[in-house]
Amino acid sequence: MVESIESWIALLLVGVMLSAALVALLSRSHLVAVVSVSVLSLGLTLLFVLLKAPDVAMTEGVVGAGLSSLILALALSRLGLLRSTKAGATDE
Amino acid sequence: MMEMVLYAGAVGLLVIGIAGLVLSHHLFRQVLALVIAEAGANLLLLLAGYRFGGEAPIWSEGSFPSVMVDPVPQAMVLTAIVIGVGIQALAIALLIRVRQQTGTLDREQAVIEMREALDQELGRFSTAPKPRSQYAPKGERPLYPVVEEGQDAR
Amino acid sequence: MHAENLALLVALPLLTAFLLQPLSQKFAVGWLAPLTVLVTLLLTLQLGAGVMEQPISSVMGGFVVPMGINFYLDGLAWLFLIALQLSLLLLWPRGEQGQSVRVQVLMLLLTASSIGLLLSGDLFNLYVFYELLAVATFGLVAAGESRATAIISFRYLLLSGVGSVLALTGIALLYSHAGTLNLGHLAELVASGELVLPLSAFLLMLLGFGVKAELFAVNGWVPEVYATLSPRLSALLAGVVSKLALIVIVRLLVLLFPTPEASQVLLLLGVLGVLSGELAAWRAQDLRRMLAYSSMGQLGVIFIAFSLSVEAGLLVGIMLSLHHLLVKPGLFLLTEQRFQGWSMVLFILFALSLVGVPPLPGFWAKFALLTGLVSAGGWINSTALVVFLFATVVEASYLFRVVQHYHQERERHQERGRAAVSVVGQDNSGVWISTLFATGLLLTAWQIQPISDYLQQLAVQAGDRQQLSAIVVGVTEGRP
Amino acid sequence: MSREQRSLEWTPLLFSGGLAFLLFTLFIATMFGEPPMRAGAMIQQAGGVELGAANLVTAVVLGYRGLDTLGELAILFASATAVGLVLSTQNGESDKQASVFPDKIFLGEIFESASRLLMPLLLLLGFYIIIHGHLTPGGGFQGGVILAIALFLPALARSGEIPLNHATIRLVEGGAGTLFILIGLMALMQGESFLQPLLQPGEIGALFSAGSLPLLYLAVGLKVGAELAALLVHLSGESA
Repeated sequence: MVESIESWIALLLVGVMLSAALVALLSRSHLVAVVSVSVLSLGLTLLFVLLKAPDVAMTEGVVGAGLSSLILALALSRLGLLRSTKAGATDE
Repeated sequence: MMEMVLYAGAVGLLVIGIAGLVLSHHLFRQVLALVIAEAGANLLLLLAGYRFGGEAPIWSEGSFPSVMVDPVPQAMVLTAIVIGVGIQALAIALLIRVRQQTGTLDREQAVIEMREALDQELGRFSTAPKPRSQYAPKGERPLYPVVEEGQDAR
Repeated sequence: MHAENLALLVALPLLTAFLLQPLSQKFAVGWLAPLTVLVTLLLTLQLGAGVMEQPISSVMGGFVVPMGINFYLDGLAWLFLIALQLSLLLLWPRGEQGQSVRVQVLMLLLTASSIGLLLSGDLFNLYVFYELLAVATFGLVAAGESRATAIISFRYLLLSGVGSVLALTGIALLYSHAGTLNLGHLAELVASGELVLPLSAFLLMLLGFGVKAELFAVNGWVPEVYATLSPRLSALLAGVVSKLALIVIVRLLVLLFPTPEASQVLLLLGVLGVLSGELAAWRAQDLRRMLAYSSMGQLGVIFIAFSLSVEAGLLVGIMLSLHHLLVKPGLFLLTEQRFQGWSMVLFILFALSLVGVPPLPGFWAKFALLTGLVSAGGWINSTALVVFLFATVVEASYLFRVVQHYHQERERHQERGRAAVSVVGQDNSGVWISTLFATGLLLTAWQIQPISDYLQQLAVQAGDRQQLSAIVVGVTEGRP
Repeated sequence: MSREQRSLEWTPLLFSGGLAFLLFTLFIATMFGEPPMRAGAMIQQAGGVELGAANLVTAVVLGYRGLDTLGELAILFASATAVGLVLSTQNGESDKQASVFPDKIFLGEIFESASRLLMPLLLLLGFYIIIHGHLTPGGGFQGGVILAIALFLPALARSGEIPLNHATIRLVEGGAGTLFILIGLMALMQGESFLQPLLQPGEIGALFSAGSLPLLYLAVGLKVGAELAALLVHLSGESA
């Protein structure tokens, strides 16, 4: 039965990750996009734990959800994308 | 069922990432797409070493577990994740510079700027008929618009 | 010489790279980086003494092979190591760019990764070195003088990023079939029929590693990047670095995927590369982009050559690669300044060899490909043959259009009673280095027979899978 | 120019659908859950004894595949160098931009004092993770990232000085990388091979075990921390 519980958790995580990926690419706000990439990283972290890879999970958690999000947030501020939406980015 | 779900997730991330990279019109979204594709590839690599009923390859309570997952892909994914973040940071830095140089983060716009700059800098030799590129601007406009810093943020 | 010293070839440039920035705050260290390359060159010469008879393998950390990563030096790797390091020394950035410590650091990392690509015998390790090479190149592109450097470097990064994702996927697929990534070990398993690798893994890795080898479909970066890099760096990338990725692909093909299907894929992509590259070069508006496009075409020809059978293909491919390695840097260096007198002579010489006019080496390489394709037969090879001949005609047409153009320009200047073009204090070092490449070309033409014998030996060795697995894995018994 | 007018591009979408299907079937055909593990099984048998590392992933990362790790450090280094090159060419420009910018992340005083409290804790945590890398999950990379974030936090909060100046970062960057290579070269000098583990494996599970692996991980951690701190500083546009 453990097997199937794991499968269900995996299914849930995969669903969250795929939708986060879609949101990251389709949403109009850049901020939402960055947040969804972080959510994706978190999902991946949990999945790595499920797959018995604690080292990788830790790295993904620290690097993917932490550092990478920090870099992207800095990018948002440096690129002036916090306010403008995707559509309005180049309308001057 | 588990492998179906996992492979669907990994391949899904990979393909969403690559498709997003091709389809995005915004350079920042392209970076995000690359990050997503990398996540998918990392997951695929990790799945290559998973064993049913395996434990993490770590010494616990005086011995290694009798069935362990393969440590090699884990080490490789570790490496790949860190490589990925390095490349991501470089991509962001380049984007900051792109915005300084061309004043835009729109993909097509940036390509137009690039071609203009190149044509202007390299125009040394022109015997062949000049083709009109599909990206060529229509009508009169200055060759290289001077963009003030922070213009598009206002 | 101690085989374990192979590791030094990668470790020393890395060490210098790490030390360069802290040191540069105290001393002027402009000479340190080229010196390191000189040292590794000498080391290579020493290590390669007996390599034609017996290739050497050294495992990092002293582990047994499928567990650890090994370096493998055979004749092919040795020859390209020498070519790489000589070119690096000749083409090391000077002037304003060379002053920057960061550029020096990136060049050292480029050196280390290129050497690693030639030596490494482990797939994932190859991937790591390939990424290092890519990142160093992005930095060097971004350091260029053009106003468009950032966007060009960014686009290159994205394309290369897709490539590396695909390569990683290929590696994952391969690992889940094989459970090992050591090339020698894999070659042994494949040769004994114990393991059949899916062709798609080859395709994925081909597209991944093909980015740097200017393979068709992933070569969109070529014209932009070579147009913005300084002529020296364009010469380096087009001449040598593209060949390193090519050698990785060839090793994959020969060792892991010795199937006709894999060769046909390579042939197809090669043909498409030739067509698209040469036609784009014909339409190009400026010399640098023309050379870049034509480089894509010539790499396509080399891919066609490697797609022939292992025995014939390796030799022809190596010949064509070496020829391109001499000619393309020479041509790119000439774009540093306007053509006049001597540089015109050099350009014509390179162009003649590129087109394949008899006494020059280009002719022999192309002739070998021609006979190879004819004897291979079949409609696919015949198509490739037609494309190849057509490409040669196109090549000749655009190269001599350049000559004609500059000749006319010169006459126009002379009619107006001016000296052709003479900028005072112009840096002529590019022409001198180009002259060196031309000398190499002429020497090759002169000694064509011994050189092709040597290459023949080299190709046989590089195609010998049994020897490789015997040396790398250390298992010889039980196999004929 | 409005983006809405761009129609959906069907060809790439169809192509990606095909690619997804292809890759999915390819991977489904592999032996999921029962991998061949040709190299992995050998490492599982030998790893503990040969290297004395309780965490086999660490044994692979620093021992069997140590060269990959060195390459990875070099990539981070290359990336940091390239970022420096890209963003420093126009120093004046970027400074002006930073001040003009309306969107600068602004975090209040609470965050500032919190970061002051958090920093030493994070530093401690980072080093703890690094030196236990051969025993428990975690190690140089994870610890190094935490170090970088710890060092960067005050900068983020105060939008100002960073406890380490650029010269120090560079020194650590260079020094840690050099340490890694020198440890590798020491074995070579003794007539063994590059990156061969030194010292005795010791008793599995003890803090002082696994020979030179903890030292290597320390080098990795410092290097990763320094590179990432440099990256973050450059990206945030602070002229440190």
